Amino acid sequence: MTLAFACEIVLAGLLLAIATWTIAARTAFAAIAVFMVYGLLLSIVWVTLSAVDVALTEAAIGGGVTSMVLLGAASALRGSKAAVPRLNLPFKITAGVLCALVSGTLATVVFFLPDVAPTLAPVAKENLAESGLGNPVAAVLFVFRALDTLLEKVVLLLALVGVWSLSSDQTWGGVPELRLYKSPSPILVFLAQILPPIGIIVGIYMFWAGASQPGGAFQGGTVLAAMWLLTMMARLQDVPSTSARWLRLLLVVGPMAFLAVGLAGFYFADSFLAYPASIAKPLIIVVEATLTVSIGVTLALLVAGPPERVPQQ
Amino acid sequence: MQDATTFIDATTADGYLLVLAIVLPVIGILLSLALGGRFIERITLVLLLAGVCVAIAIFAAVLHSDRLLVYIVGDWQPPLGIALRADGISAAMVLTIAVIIFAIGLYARSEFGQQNGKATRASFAFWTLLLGIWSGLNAVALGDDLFNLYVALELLTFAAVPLVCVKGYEETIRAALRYMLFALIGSILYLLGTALIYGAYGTLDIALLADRVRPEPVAWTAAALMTVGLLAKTALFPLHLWLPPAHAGAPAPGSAVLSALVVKGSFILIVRLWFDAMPGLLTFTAAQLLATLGAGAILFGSALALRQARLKLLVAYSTIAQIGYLFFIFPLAGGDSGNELGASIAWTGGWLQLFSHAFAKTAMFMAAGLIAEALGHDRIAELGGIGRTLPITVIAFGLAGLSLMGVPPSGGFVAKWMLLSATVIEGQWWWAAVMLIGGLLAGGYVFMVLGKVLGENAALTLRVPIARHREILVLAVALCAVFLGLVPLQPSDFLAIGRPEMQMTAVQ
Amino acid sequence: MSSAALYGYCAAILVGLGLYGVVTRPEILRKILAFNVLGTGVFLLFGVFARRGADAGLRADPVPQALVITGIVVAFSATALAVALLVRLNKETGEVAIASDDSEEAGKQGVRR
Amino acid sequence: MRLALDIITVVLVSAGSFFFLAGTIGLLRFPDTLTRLHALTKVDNLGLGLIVFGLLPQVGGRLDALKLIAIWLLVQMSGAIVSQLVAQATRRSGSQT
Amino acid sequence: MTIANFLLAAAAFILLMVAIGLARILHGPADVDRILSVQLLGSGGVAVLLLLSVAVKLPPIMDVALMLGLLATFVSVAFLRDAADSSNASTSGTEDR
Repeated sequence: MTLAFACEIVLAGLLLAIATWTIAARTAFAAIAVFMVYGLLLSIVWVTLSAVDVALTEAAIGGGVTSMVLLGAASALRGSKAAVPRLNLPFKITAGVLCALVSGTLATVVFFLPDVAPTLAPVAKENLAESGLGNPVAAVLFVFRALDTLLEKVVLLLALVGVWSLSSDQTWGGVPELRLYKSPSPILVFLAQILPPIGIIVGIYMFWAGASQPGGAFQGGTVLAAMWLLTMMARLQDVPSTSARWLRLLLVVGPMAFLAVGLAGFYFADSFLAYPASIAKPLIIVVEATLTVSIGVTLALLVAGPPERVPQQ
Repeated sequence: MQDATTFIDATTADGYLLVLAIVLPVIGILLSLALGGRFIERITLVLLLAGVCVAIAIFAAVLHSDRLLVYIVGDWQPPLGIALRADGISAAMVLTIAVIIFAIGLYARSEFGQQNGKATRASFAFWTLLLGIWSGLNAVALGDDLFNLYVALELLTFAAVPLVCVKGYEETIRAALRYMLFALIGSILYLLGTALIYGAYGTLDIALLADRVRPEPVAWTAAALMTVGLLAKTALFPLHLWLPPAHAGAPAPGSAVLSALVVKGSFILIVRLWFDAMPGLLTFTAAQLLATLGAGAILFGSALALRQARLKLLVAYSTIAQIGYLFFIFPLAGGDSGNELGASIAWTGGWLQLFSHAFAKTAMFMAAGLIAEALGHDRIAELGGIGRTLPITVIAFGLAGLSLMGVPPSGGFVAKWMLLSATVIEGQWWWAAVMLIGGLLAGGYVFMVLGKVLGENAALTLRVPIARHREILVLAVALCAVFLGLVPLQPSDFLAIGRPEMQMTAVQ
Repeated sequence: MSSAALYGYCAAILVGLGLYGVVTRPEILRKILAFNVLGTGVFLLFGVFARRGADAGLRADPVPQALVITGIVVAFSATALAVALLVRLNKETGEVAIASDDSEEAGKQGVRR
Repeated sequence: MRLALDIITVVLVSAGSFFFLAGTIGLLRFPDTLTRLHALTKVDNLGLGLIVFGLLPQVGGRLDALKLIAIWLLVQMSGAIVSQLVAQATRRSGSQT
Repeated sequence: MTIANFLLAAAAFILLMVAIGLARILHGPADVDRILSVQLLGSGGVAVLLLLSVAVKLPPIMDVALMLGLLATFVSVAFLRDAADSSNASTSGTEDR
């Protein structure tokens, strides 16, 4: 027990040091490199908090695709020499004091938390069998609080609509300008050939295993997105045109299946987003499978950015 | 509270309507992406028509049953599951949202219309984002779970921000980015408060929280963090910096929906938080503090509106001021005032202010949009003669202005009159002074515009003619703001439905 | 001190750190980065509550875990949208930070056609 | 039997940990990117390999053992390839210290 | 000392080594150097997670290790794209402390 705690102390100290570094680093690239480490480190933290589902998500999204989005921005901004306004010291000190106050208050609140923590774990456990799933976190995401998950899918799609709306009128419906390797070396091409099959297996495994143990559509979808981006960066595959019909269908197939199953619940299970008990698990698996694909495509396109090249006719 | 607990447990007869209100726009968003934006204008308008019907049905159901409409999603009871609930306020809000967005949809046809369903960048983005805003607002109005409301709030934000820069001008992108940064901080602070509440009380369901939250440090911290976050999204002074460039820079229909509805989404959440989730926490000091910021917004926003040289900026600053009035609901309807009559009048007055401002501000931005379209600019000093060429538009602008000033018989008048009465009844006269000054300043900026508009200018030429039906649409919306003042007694009862402690003392 | 408390303090510091970065770093990209640090602090707090809520044979309360997963996805969408806006602004104007006050100009262009 | 397996685990994991120590010392002592790269990849992957083999006697199912080896192979391979890429990038951006 | 405790101790030790290594690498000077930190966490983090997984008898933690290895490779490749392909990569790196 004390050994585990020793691990956690090292982790917590490292985490704080890295976070400080992310904020304080001088150049954007340095900060992002540190942030990548931060994201990966956090996934270990989540493991020590016994939240393996979150650890998977954090490694995939927090450490993976978020870093990639930030990297794209950093390289796009690299050339600009625009003046950056300097903040005066009194402002920084005031801000520092205020932020320390927020931290202090939160820490105090944490310190005085009651010994017996309120929890929904027993209720979730009790209803787990009825949900048809074995993984309690997946049950919360896709059964108990399915409305959150459905709306969140819409949030993802709206973010994509927002990103696409930032293209110019001429390049609308064109190809996103994802930064690629100018001349991928053979070794990179080899990596981009060998890693995606592994990644696809891992992605499918994630969502498949997600029903009964940690994993699920988010984690699986993110791995798929990462693998797709990798093959695109290595120029093994073209960046698709945003007006391609197959692409748009893949984007919406998951949310549509989710919504359709949800609406069908009105008639077959007496409630929106309820699943008939006998086929709950297969239904959820179908929804998760389509969601995995949709999430993967949406995340990859969010990373790729707004269309900036006119599609070749 | 005994009554309320019986409502919590079960889906009510017409509860499915609440799901429809949220899901209809989502269907539109998915179709829009699937079709690449083709025919999205028509799809949106059809869905909006259906949405207005659903909203009327919800309104009628609440009115008829005289109690909450509840839907337990997936039949999983809170605290494990999520409930949707509609009281009188939510029902009125959903109806207002549907009507205003429908009007904005009709108005936007000339600017973002599609010929033969052909999608362009702007039309795809505008209609899809409008659907997103509609869905987000409905989810905010009907949600009853703090985390579900967080997702709804993000839905609203992610649709509202790109709408600001849908035309793609450089200045509007800067405005959108600034809006985005404010909104991001706002939502993460809200989420932080949500975390604390879950950690302390083990539920996020507002109805359940009402019984569990005690006045203690953790609740205080959570409430403070969530309120600050939501204030940033509501653009209450002094967190208003992002609003004028964003609301003035967006295309007219976008400005209308942002100013009339989107900022109200986060405001509703603040009210839900203090009145519904943590009723014991709203002390005199907290309520006075919120209202002080509101008073600052009224004075500051009105004064700056007077100094604007451009019509859309003037209207945007007036939004900052009018939002300020809403915050008088906290000291007058809540807190330790101890006066139930005053509280109930202030409650109704506050909500009436929200609804009438929504209609008035929609009409104003639409009118400003028509004027700018006709002239190619919106410099107030050069608006002379437009009163002759676009009389209906100018009348609509004037009617909406009356509501902002609080001149009878507008909705704004009744709202402000009720708030004023409450200050007198409760002896909080200092807010009355602010309201009177605010009314005078509003009069100042409205008449500043009307004075110019009604002036002579023989040389005035319109760049483009404005279709008569668009002018009439704007007038119709402005008339809605006025009519709200003519049916004050009906809403006063209606707005107390589902609120047991209010029903007793509702004004007759 | 329990490990939940340890991470609780850690989360409190991360929130303050992120907030400080968002407020004081003038470059927008760094603000977005700091926002992500702030977000992880909030998520970590949820994680602490999940851990404290371990019960009924579950090693952690699944509800906050699910909320965090949703939160991470939303935070990613926010980052992507903010970054897209920033890159577009930079392309138009070369700016990497927002000047203190430009409300006057923005309204001006709102009606340009 | 159990004891023998445990002893194998202790020996192999200890050896693996030692390689991580060596890798870190290398990182601290070596002067430039390329040599640090060398220290890191060779030593750490060896360390990871020893730990994986040390853990094999402890895992329950055959599937888990297979997964353990698969993870090691994946990290080994991608680590080797990425360090190649790093070396190329370092050469391209001029030799820096 | 049980075998589980031994594995935890090894995990703590490797974590400490990784921490020290990270401190060195993140110091720079070039951006390319920093990508080594991701590599270090790739191998070290995977080792820590595998040790934890066996020590607390939770096989799903292995999946996190797998994910960590996969994504560490992915972000390294993404980072090197920007560090290597840009002609002024070196200048942006050397400005750093």
